Amino acid sequence: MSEPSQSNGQSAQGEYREQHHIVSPAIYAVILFVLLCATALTCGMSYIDLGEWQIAPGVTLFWNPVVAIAIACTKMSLVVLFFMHIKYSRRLTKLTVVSGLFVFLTLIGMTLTDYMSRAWGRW
Amino acid sequence: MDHISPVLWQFLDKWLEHFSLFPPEASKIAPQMDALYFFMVLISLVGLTLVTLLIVAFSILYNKKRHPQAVQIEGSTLLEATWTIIPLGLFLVIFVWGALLYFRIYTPPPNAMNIYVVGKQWMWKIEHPGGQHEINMLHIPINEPIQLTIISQDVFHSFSIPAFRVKREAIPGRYTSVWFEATKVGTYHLFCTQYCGTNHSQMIGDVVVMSPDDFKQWLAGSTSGNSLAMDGERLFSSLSCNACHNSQPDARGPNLVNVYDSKLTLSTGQTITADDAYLRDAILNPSQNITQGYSPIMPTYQGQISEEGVIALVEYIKNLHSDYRVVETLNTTDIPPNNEQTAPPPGQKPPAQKEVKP
Amino acid sequence: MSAPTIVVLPDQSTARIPKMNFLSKENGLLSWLLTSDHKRIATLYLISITFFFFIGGALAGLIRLELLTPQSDLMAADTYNKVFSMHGLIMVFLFLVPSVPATIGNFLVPMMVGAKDLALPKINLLSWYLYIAAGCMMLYTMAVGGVDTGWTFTTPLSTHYLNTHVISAGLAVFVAGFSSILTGLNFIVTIHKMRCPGMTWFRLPLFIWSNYAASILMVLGTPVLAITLVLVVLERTVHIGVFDPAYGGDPLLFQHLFWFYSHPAVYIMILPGMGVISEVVSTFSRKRVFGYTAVAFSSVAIAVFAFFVWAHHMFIMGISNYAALVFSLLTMLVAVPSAIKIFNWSFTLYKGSVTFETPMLYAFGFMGLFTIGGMTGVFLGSTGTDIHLTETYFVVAHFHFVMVGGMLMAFLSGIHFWWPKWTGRMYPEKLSQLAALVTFIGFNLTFFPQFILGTLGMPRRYAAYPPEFQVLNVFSTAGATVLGIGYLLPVLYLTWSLRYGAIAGDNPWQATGLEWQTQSPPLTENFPEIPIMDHEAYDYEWLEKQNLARQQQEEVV
Amino acid sequence: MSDSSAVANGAVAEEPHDHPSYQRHHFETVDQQFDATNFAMWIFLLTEVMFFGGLFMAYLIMRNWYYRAFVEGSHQLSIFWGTANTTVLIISSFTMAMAVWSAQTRRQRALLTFLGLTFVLGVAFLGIKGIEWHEKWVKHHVPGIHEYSEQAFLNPASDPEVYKEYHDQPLSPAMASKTEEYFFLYFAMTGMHALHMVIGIGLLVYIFFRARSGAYTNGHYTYVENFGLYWHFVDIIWIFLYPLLYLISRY
Repeated sequence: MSEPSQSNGQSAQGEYREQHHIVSPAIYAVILFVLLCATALTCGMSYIDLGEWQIAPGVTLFWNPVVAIAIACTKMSLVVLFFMHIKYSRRLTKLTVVSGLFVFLTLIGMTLTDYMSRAWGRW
Repeated sequence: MDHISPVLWQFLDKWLEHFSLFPPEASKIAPQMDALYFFMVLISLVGLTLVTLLIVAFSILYNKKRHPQAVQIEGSTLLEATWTIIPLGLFLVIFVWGALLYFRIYTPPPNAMNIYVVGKQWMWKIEHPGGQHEINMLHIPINEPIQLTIISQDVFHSFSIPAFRVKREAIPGRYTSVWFEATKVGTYHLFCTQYCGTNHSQMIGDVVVMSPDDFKQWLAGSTSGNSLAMDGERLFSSLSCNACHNSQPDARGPNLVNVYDSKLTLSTGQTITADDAYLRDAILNPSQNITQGYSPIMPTYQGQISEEGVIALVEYIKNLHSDYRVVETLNTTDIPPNNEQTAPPPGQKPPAQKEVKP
Repeated sequence: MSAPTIVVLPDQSTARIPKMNFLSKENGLLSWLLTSDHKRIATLYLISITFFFFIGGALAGLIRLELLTPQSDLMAADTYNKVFSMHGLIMVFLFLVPSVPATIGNFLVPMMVGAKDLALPKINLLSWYLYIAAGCMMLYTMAVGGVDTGWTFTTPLSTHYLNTHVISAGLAVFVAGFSSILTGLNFIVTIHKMRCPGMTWFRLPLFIWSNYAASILMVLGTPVLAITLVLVVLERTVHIGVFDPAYGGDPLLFQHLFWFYSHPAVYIMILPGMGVISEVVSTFSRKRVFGYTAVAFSSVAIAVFAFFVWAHHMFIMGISNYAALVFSLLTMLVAVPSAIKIFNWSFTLYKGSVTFETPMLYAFGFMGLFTIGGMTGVFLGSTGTDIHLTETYFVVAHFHFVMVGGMLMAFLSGIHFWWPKWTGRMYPEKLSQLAALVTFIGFNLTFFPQFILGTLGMPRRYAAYPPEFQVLNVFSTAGATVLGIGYLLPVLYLTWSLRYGAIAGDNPWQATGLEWQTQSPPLTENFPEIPIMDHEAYDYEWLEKQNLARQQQEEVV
Repeated sequence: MSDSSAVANGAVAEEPHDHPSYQRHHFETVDQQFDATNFAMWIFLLTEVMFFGGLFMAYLIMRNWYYRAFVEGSHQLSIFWGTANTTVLIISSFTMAMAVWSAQTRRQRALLTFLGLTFVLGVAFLGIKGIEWHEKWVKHHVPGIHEYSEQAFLNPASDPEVYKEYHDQPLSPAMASKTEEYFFLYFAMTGMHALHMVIGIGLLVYIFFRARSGAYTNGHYTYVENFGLYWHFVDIIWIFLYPLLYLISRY
């Protein structure tokens, strides 16, 4: 998480400039439009049965939730990148966001190692 | 000795009487466990002496009087590498060794004799297959692998026999199992080690290891007349399970003969081995465990059967090797099936196909 | 001035505490309660955590007294349960977690990075008020009858089977959690954004590195505990939830979520202590810490690995054996950085010029006890032996070696080390050395027998136990009394020194940290003007040049 | 995090000349102040992510165990109101972004308008949530506090307007009782989200009045920017809650 290159908090004034990057309302409007479309899309998708995929006996993957989550993630990244100016902000801030997601996935993933392998040897 | 204060004397007396530094090794696994234990003790001692030596030696050699001017040293990659890699290596050895032990303790051998343990606040209830019930006591024969199938009916408990070096959590709503093979006749402590409420420290008992003959005698002496399976059979008919599970070709429920340890295909397409855990689950939450080809009409028995009851049923189903018993039960019972729950919804003709392959 | 004895106190006849300092700036209770000065907030924290430490300590005393005899005769079983639960809750959430970061860390982080204050001073004050609120709720819980869940809130016991005050205790921990989140947040921001010119990451003192690592854990781990406790409280109030199997929940889910915080919490408690040890060992061997980068990165490594090992608290709890393998392996990995640190500290003495002031003695104590604590951790991290040792007194002994033997030793070491900076006065050296010795002896006498007890299989949290365990328990209790004296002494003589202690001067230890280059007690804005870091950390040659320069000036004058 | 950048405090008196009124005394430059507080906000959002993380974890496990219950439970939610709410919140996110933009470009009227719009949309969101919750209350689908009814799941036909849409099979009693788990999580998650909305709206009002006095159009828009981050984060949480709670197999 620590970035030696970011090292000197105060002396490197130059680094702050891009912080003040101003995103034009046009971009905001476009993003808004895309987000609304995505909402409509994900809502519509849920009415269609996208079927499932038998990975292994007993382990099936349903496509609907996958698609729904995928769309949600896209929307999230749009909001984060543009509304929250991550696209224009410093590497440290980007890193912060990434590390947050990483730990979140750790929580989910490592817990699932238990839940998913509990039934092993039982089928 | 009268000039020693009686209190001190009592204390010394206690000291001499029961003062032990290490628990008895009374099971097959115990020596293996202790081997690893002492290996780690050794490593710790080496590590500790090393650190102490370094500190003491350096403090003597380089204290201010001897060595007034410090020499600035950046560090040494070589040394860093040494004390990164050597501990890592040792820890990995410990990891592998421990893992082997772990799997040995938690995978019971197929020929093990199964005893059920139910933990409740604040007692252990032991159910022998022969129908012997014990509380806070566990009688077992020597030199025979014993598997404990453990469950709790309220909170977390933990079934611990230090002399055997085994311990397993009793989880509410799930079977866990552990096994051991006693090697020394005697009486050993049985503890609940997971904090479970007010009388946690009263939830202790004895494990009595007996020679095979004594054990036979004990079994004969303390049997309640009918075996666990027979209790199960009684329950089976009184709950009129046999109204559907009657192994008739047009039965509404799957045939239970030889169902134990067989591979079942569930309506979800998942195949699963019908072990104790599955059977218990199928009785308490039928809707999640529907055998393929049957409709979800079985009512839940959650809260209607005690854990002991479920154990008896499971034991009954386990020992169900021919239709004979079921048919018998069918004839002996005169309780009508409570149809408003078990009757299939109109328009659904349950297929008669059987899922069980022995 | 080459190689003086380290403690160079100014001529006591002329020396004065500087008129203008953060203590004397303003007076009156309000000026303290509304302060945004990190040093004053640190002082507030110091007072409050000491208060809670002695409450927790008193409870510990009761526990040891009860265990003097096999029967539960001093108090009834449920009283005993409440006592050890409150002891755990208070010590963990109201003492250990805020101990070094919120007091010493709060006092030092801005000075060490060369800033006037933490990045968010008001948030810092808020975190203290949250802590006090949590403390009051905890005291309330205790007053109205206590809670007997143990500090682990195990479900379904806590949600369904107990009728004690689980809710207020849970909320207290919730609030305390947020206070530590805010502290951690403040540190991270300060360390990233408030460093003075020239203070690059690799010029930071190791105390900063370890507090940074701990802060990461606080910020990312604590919220999970918070939401878990919210779910517990909900489940307890509305009688439906995700943890109680009776409702179709999964008690292991609670274990996962709880330990996802509570294992990293162990590192939250120990990492800042390690930072203190790095500073102390370096100072009193007049030598740069051996392998600076290794120590720095080992802190970060611990912080990162800490998130991957929590399920080693659940090996026998019926998690999947395969998951147990994964977590056990990662546990072995997280043990390595601690080993690295220990060896680096011992080698810092090599070719140093070592003196044995009180902080150094505590540091030695830390190194020895933490080695034992760490190694016994490996006993419990290895799946096989964990089966036999977990949930027994072995665990109790293990984490007391890490927490009390490690963290508390480090805390006392740090308090003594920075006391002159904090108050401008010295503590009585001989007495404090005695105290350090008493603490060390008392500690070992108290907790070492518990390793044997655990191996014998004596379960933890037992109000009554089989008689053959008595002898060792008597030893343990005897040790506890000694330990108690060892902790009482510092409070007495430190308070005494506030008034009668010798004037310390700016830099009695001849240490190199930025905090020692300003007056003591420091100004409210720490430095007359923002310093410029033109040398590496622990650069004793630089310090001697400084001293020479100052001497020449004085000669000129 | 926000207040640190809020009001100027007395300490500026040290050197009044080269320091703008809103710079806190312990910062060297305004840029540093902006950067620090902005970074602090991000760290805070990190903790928020983990805070909701626990809930998502619980949701994941329960949904996998009791899939049918979750399906039929979600059929009880009104897809119309759900989608409406998503739209409302996304638009409010847009207006918030515009508010930040107007603060950056020192347009006070625009700033006030957009803050006002955001406020209205936020309140609208809570209003709609209220409607939905009330509906659950009437149907006795609030677990725990208001005696819970499994009727709609044991016998879906008893709930015609949902039934004619989805023709749900009746759940077995065992599974029907698990719908309570679904609604527990539904209320826990939406409740926690709504709580964040309420806090957000509170701050919004504060900002609005400070903005009226021109506090954010003098080049110092940090507070608005940081509040924006918070608002967008709340929006993102909802972006995930929507598919997870409402859109479980509508077909």
